[in-house]
Amino acid sequence: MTEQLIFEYRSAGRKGFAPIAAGEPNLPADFLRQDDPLLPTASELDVVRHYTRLSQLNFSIDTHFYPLGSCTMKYNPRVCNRLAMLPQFLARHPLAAVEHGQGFMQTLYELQQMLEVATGMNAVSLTPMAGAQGEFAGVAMIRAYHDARGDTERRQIIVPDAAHGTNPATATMCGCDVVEVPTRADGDLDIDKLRAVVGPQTAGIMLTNPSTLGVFERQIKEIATLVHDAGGLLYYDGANLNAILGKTAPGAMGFDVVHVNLHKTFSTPHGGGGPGSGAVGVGAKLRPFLPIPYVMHDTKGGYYWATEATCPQSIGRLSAFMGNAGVLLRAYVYMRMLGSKGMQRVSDFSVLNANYLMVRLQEAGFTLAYPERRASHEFVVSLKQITRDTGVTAMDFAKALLDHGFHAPTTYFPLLVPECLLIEPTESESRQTLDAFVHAMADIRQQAYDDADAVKQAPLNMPVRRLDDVRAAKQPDLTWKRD
Amino acid sequence: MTEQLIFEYRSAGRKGFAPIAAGEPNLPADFLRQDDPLLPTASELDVVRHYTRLSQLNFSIDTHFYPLGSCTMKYNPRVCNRLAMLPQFLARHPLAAVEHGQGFMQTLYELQQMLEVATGMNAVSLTPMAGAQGEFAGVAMIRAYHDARGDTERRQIIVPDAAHGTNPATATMCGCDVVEVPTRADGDLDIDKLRAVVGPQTAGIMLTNPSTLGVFERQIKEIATLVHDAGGLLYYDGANLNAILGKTAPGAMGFDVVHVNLHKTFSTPHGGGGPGSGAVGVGAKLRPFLPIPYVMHDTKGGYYWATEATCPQSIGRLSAFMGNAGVLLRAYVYMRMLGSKGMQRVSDFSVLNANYLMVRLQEAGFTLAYPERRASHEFVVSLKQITRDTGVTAMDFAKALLDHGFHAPTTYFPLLVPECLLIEPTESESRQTLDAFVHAMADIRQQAYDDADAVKQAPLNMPVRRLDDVRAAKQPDLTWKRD
Amino acid sequence: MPFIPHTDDDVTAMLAAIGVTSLDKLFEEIPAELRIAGLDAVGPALSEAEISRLMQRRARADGEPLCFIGAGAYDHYVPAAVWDIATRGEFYSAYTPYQAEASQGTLQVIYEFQTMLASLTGLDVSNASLYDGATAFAEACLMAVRANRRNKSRKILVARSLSPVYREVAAGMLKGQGITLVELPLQDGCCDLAALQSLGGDYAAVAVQQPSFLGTLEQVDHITDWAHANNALMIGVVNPTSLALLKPPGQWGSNGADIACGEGQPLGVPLSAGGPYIGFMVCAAAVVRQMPGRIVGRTVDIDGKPGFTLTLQAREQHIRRSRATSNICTNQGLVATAATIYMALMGATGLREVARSCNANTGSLVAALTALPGVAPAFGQPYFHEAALRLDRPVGPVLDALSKQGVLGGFDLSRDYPELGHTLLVCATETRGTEDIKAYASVMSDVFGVAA
Amino acid sequence: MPFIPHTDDDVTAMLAAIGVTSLDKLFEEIPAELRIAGLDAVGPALSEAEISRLMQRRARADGEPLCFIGAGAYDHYVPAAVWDIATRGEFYSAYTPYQAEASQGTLQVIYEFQTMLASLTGLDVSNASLYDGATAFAEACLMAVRANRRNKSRKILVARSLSPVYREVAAGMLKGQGITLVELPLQDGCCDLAALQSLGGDYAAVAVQQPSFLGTLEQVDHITDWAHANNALMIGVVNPTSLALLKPPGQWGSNGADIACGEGQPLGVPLSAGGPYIGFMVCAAAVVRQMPGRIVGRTVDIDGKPGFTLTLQAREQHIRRSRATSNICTNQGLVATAATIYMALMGATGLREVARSCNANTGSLVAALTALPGVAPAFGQPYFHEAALRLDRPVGPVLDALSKQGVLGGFDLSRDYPELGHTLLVCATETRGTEDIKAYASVMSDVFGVAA
Ligand SMILES: Cc1ncc(COP(=O)(O)O)c(C=O)c1O
Ligand SMILES: Cc1ncc(COP(=O)(O)O)c(C=O)c1O
Repeated sequence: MTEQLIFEYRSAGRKGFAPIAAGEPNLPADFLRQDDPLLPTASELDVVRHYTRLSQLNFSIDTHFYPLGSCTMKYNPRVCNRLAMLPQFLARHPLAAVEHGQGFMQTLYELQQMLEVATGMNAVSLTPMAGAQGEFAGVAMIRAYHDARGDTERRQIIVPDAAHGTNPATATMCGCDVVEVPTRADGDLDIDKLRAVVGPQTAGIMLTNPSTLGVFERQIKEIATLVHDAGGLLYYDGANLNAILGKTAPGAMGFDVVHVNLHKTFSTPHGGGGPGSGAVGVGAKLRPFLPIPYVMHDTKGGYYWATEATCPQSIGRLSAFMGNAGVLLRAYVYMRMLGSKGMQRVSDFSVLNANYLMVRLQEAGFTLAYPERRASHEFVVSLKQITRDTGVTAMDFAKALLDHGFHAPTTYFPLLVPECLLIEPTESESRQTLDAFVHAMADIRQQAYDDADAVKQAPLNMPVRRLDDVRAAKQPDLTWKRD
Repeated sequence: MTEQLIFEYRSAGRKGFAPIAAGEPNLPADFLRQDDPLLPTASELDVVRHYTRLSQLNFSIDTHFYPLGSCTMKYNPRVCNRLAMLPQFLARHPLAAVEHGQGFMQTLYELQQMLEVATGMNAVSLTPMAGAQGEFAGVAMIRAYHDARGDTERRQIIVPDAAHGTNPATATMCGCDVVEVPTRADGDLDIDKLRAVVGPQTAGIMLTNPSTLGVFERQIKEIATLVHDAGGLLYYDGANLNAILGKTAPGAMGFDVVHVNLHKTFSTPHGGGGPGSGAVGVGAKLRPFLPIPYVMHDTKGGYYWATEATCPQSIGRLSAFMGNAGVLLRAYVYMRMLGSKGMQRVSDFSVLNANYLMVRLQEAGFTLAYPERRASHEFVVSLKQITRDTGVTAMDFAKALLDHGFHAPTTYFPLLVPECLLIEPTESESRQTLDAFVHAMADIRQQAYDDADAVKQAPLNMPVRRLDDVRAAKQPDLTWKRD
Repeated sequence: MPFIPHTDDDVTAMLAAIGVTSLDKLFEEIPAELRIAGLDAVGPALSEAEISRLMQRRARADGEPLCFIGAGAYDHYVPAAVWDIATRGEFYSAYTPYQAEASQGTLQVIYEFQTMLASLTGLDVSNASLYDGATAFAEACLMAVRANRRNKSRKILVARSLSPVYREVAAGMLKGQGITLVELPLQDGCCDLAALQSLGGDYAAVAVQQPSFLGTLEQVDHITDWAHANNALMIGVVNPTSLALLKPPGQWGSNGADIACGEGQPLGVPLSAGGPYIGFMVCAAAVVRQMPGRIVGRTVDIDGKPGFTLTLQAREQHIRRSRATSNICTNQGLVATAATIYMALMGATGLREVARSCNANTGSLVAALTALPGVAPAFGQPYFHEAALRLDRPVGPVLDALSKQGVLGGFDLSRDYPELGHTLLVCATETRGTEDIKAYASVMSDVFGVAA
Repeated sequence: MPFIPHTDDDVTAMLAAIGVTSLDKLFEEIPAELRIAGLDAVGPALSEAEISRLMQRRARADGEPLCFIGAGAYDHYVPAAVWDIATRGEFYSAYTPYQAEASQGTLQVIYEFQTMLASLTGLDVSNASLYDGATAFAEACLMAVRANRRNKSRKILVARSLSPVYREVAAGMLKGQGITLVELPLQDGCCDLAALQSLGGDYAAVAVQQPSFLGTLEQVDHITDWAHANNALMIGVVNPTSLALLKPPGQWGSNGADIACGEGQPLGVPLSAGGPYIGFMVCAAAVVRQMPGRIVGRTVDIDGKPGFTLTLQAREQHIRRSRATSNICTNQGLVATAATIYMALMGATGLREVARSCNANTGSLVAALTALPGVAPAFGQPYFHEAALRLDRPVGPVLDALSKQGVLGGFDLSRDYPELGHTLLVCATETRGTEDIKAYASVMSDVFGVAA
């Protein structure tokens, strides 16, 4: 099953849609375009059919178990979409007068408050449009804090070797240098190595806890003291918040700033790559630097925007308007439906599912990267031994899982575990689904030992088989051209 | 690709949805149920995933060309659904005060008017919930008309042998006897045979024009005169209105009553079997008998319902409320978007597509049932010769087409053409799609002659292969049982 | 050209292939005297943006009053997932599943629907849907007459507490075939059992609604046993939500009802001004060959793999024509899909919670309204989620006054049941909680001119 | 338990399999002193019905005023098909297409998106999206500094007529890396070409917005040639709707701009209070290795069948980490899907019609408003679909008064461009026709205290 390109439905002059009849424009000729852009010439039916068919070529949460580690692929409730798309919300211009937006702004205000509670922080700004932009905001605030105190030489950001790529990339974007610290064999940070690199040049450290290795960093208090004593600040990458909601909080662990991936923990959809939201929360120290706009409230004036005028030390704006407002509405609906108890159950059951799946896979003969540790909401399996025995790699497992009707876990991340799978089931999957997944993994493992070549042939049942990535990069074909 | 039953996602006590917290009921114990009904115990994610997957097992207009004759499978514009599902329309109670429904009722009123224009009738009632119920209303009105004139012995309804099954079935439901009249080799009615059966016992005749054979009944004026002269009335089955919109109209042809399948001509969705709408229109004679409720209007009172009080001779109500209101809204939106010109284009292009496809298939070696005739919006191909030569039947062709990515045309209807396919492309399909269909048909034909057995194996690429219908009827398995 | 993809080049090429010179030539078989001048009265086309604006304006103009009307249509909460999935193109734009291999999605949904309905009603076989509750009742009467082998009567005994409009629709649909409805009278809002005892056995079937149109609970065990003792089939008209709590028709009396039918709207279908709703019908295995409508069965394919297909089609019009069990063809398929998804989400537990809330809220509503002087319960009977109240003044003007204040106060029973006097039927589903009930009571006390 | 399927039996069995006695035991590695008491401040859970009611109430409270604000977000009509399809579960709930074989739908959509954007802008390579127009502009500046091999300057020359908020966002994002924006001044609402002539060549890039933030059309050919003559790259910030009519960046000057970027919101994305929108970036082939964000390429599978995959990933953070071209990871994928469907529906013809209507309506709006005494065009320049008007009084109070009457009258330029005096930026898209423009003019004349 594949589908031709929309450009191939071509028939000169056909169009899919009749806009409101055009008036006569008034534009000087020398500004005008001479050629026609290469847009499709397809009917509305063609377009609907084409994109409906294309959609069917995807795996998604709504069709498949999707245990992609670090991505928290939980169920995205349909009602969140429904309510975020209420016509009045969709019709609201971002620069509309605040008296025409009190309902919308109250919602954002309450979302800020709920996130303050969940992270243990003092104040929240919802404006970052994804985790990476939240990180940018965080590190920019850290820099602004040091600069505001005249402490202008702090340019180093420390990250563990297990860190997500956005952490070091963010540090660079903020003009900082990255210092990597290794992880110990037990999955915790090598604190001696950390001690060695912390100093007056330290702007801060970026951590996620539980880490990307699926374990809780037990020395976090010590790390916090170490970094704080050296004058640095602690940044919390909130991608893994699902594991600790209501159990502990970045604030309790000593972090100064945190971003939350609403598109992970708070169930806004991934949309095949976004949009997300990377709301940032800060402790008292960083509060003046919070990015604008965010929502303030007073009993007289109602809800209004924090701006350059009200927040002169702010790091400023991160987007033209208010970030991914529609994503925020979805997260709000989800959080209100959970309530305080439901939020705690998220961590209870995501961790239950991860530990159950980990134990079952171990029973099925898989090697855990950190067998002595509890899983957080995710865990790492290493296939090194299987690869050594059979040649079947983590990539081969991933492809074979597709044929079994499961999306693959995250592969080859974190970088420090060879042939690894980072597996995150999330709380919204049932035991039955987890059992079926174990079954599939065990089958593939068996097949690897029985007939490794067969596994390497996978996938066989997908719309395409393995793609030639080298050719894709060497002979880039990035746009379709009229022939 | 198949999917387990929703009951198999079972886990006692699991539920998919948390309703508003229940209050304490107050019901005497002896009215209460003791057992639990066998409803699923699945989570919301399970349910979403299950039915999303099931949906993918279907062919549909939105995914496939669907040239099902007599069914007018044209594109169902998404905007019609969107606007019919505006929250206020959905929230309206059918018995709500009319002052809270003027917008809704104006819409129905205008729809009645547009259908009057399209059918050439005097008055329209939108209340029938499908074509067959429109037929029931029509024949019931014919009976009421004769009865009201004291002409109580007319109990025969004449139908052509090519008629759709609902026509004779309706006559029976109305307590009439069915008299069948044969079709001539040229596709028109055998008018001599008709003459022989018309008489004082004739209540009326049910016709569709163009007929289910895909040709326009040229003697319609003569037939009308014949039946009218005998004191009978003419019923128009509007399933094929797509072919004549704006060219001619039942009113112009002499019909006294007509139903319109809004789910065919006016593009409301079929929904895998309904809901539809079989709005009925009548000429002056039958106007007093029109089923209630329909919408009336006066400048003082606005829009209001016609009821038993305003229409004492009405055949009465056909449903608890106002028929399939939501379907009516969809048809209204569609018709307003077409406008008068667009409606005429519907017949222009549906007939163009049918004639083009007919000619192309003939060129590809297929035998037309009525080669001397123009196609209307559909046409009949007979595979008799191919079946004789190769054993490959119309059923085999149908299944083979599925493997080629096309829904099959209607097979074995009308009953009088052996091994027939009734093919209706509709105006919303492009020439490219028609050409691709011809290509597939030609391929299958070739394969029938080359390797008939291979065709008889089809389908191979569907979720299931040919199903055992005999077993289904002999050992009925109509509900799942807990094992 | 909305929804027509043809370019000028396409038209030229296609006409050439056909061998005609113009589109109009394709209509040459239509005699000239039948041709009409066009459809100018339909008016000009609107763009999608324009029609959207128009419809939004009309919808908004109608407002969203607070509704306490039931009377056959109930305002339950519909989870967002239900119609999001039901309106996926693959369900929405498919035809009746004639090509089973290309319609397994729709077919399996219907099989699941049948299973759920059979289980809810405690009976054996459900069909794939009928138009609505009223026509389902009419079809049940027709079916009973066909199916009753021991009693060739063409009369059906019907409770006066059964929906008046259902009785009206059925009367109209039965009339042509000479079948008549005989009324079983009312006693304190329920069937008069004494009157029943005095009747003879000349009925093809007995039909009772549970809960009744007046909201009351009928003595269905007693009536069912009476029917069977008198060679009549028993037809139960039931509300599916109530079946999560109430004894199902299959368990009525010693042998259960023979046919259950009703309106499926409460199962995830919005009020939507009256439709599309969904009639359902379920029956005992013994009478299935007289069942109208489509039925899906599970079978196997030639490889032995399970699959689904339309079955027992010899009952239907496209096969049996004038001898079919009904003329029904298109039914309410998409609504059945939505109802199936709704029931799957709810499960027995969720549906029971909804039913309990409805009952509790209606209790609170009755308490709040009867606290006003001039409002009293009309009957001394238990009720499910609808109750009749007797007012000290005519109902019509009260409802008008309430409506002006944005409250739809209930259904006026005085036209259909003049013997009950000024009686108002009210309903509070699970979506009408304390806040709404207070609001109603407060507006009502305004209208009655008393302090709340 | 919303969205958690576990029954008590499941929990018991799963804990037993793990070998612990309670859920809490699973958290034993979290040091006790870090444990928090819960999240009580979040409050109790609401059912789906309750949250629906709450959100509907809030949405309704905000009303739907008649909007003539543009200033970076434009109210175009979005065909119903766009989001109906984009929100299908298979698009909506998929992740970034890391497993290409199981993500061909999303990947092909992006490839089509890239093709459409490249063609609209007249450039070679588009990425899969950036966050929004403002960050796309910032990334374009960063990219230009990296890509300019002939000029190692860390300054970008930016038109003052380029969106003030884009400049503010970019300044914030460039600051850490020591890159600064230098302002090219304004002359009658456009770039001051005389001032440009007097500048030296010390810029990594020149950035101009077309149409400008003030609605005017810039002399982009001239500026592009100047940039290239001065060893600077040329960045065009463009509105995609306008590109159906206006000369695309790839054709500016003798050699075309090097990078085009902007806000894709006009392509089928509702105003939605500011987001999610979609930043786009397109560049000449020469500089693609410095492009930030994801890129999809077409390749073949091991059977030679064409397919799509993420490519050139060595630019990205998950591979290159601290040396990546950007930190962006999650982008605006679903919005790109919607924009692709929108463009597919519109085609070049449809998009051109939209653009023509916008221009014509804005012309009518300007005519209607400047007919009032005290309102005059601010500049003597051609404009696309936005125009600056000079008022005889402060803009703020005028906008407040209009808003009270349900009209959002435009964007007040006086904060960002104090030198322009009382200047108001107005916009009428294709959705603001004659009727709406009349309504605005009439309310405006009220506010101005003159007869309409
Ligand atoms: C651990 C971690 N940090 C940061 C990010 C970046 O978040 P985003 O993709 O929203 O920019 C991710 C997302 O993949 C992540 O898993
Ligand atoms: C010719 C004809 N008449 C009548 C009908 C019956 O219409 P409905 O299915 O809406 O009851 C059909 C539908 O299949 C038909 O094709």
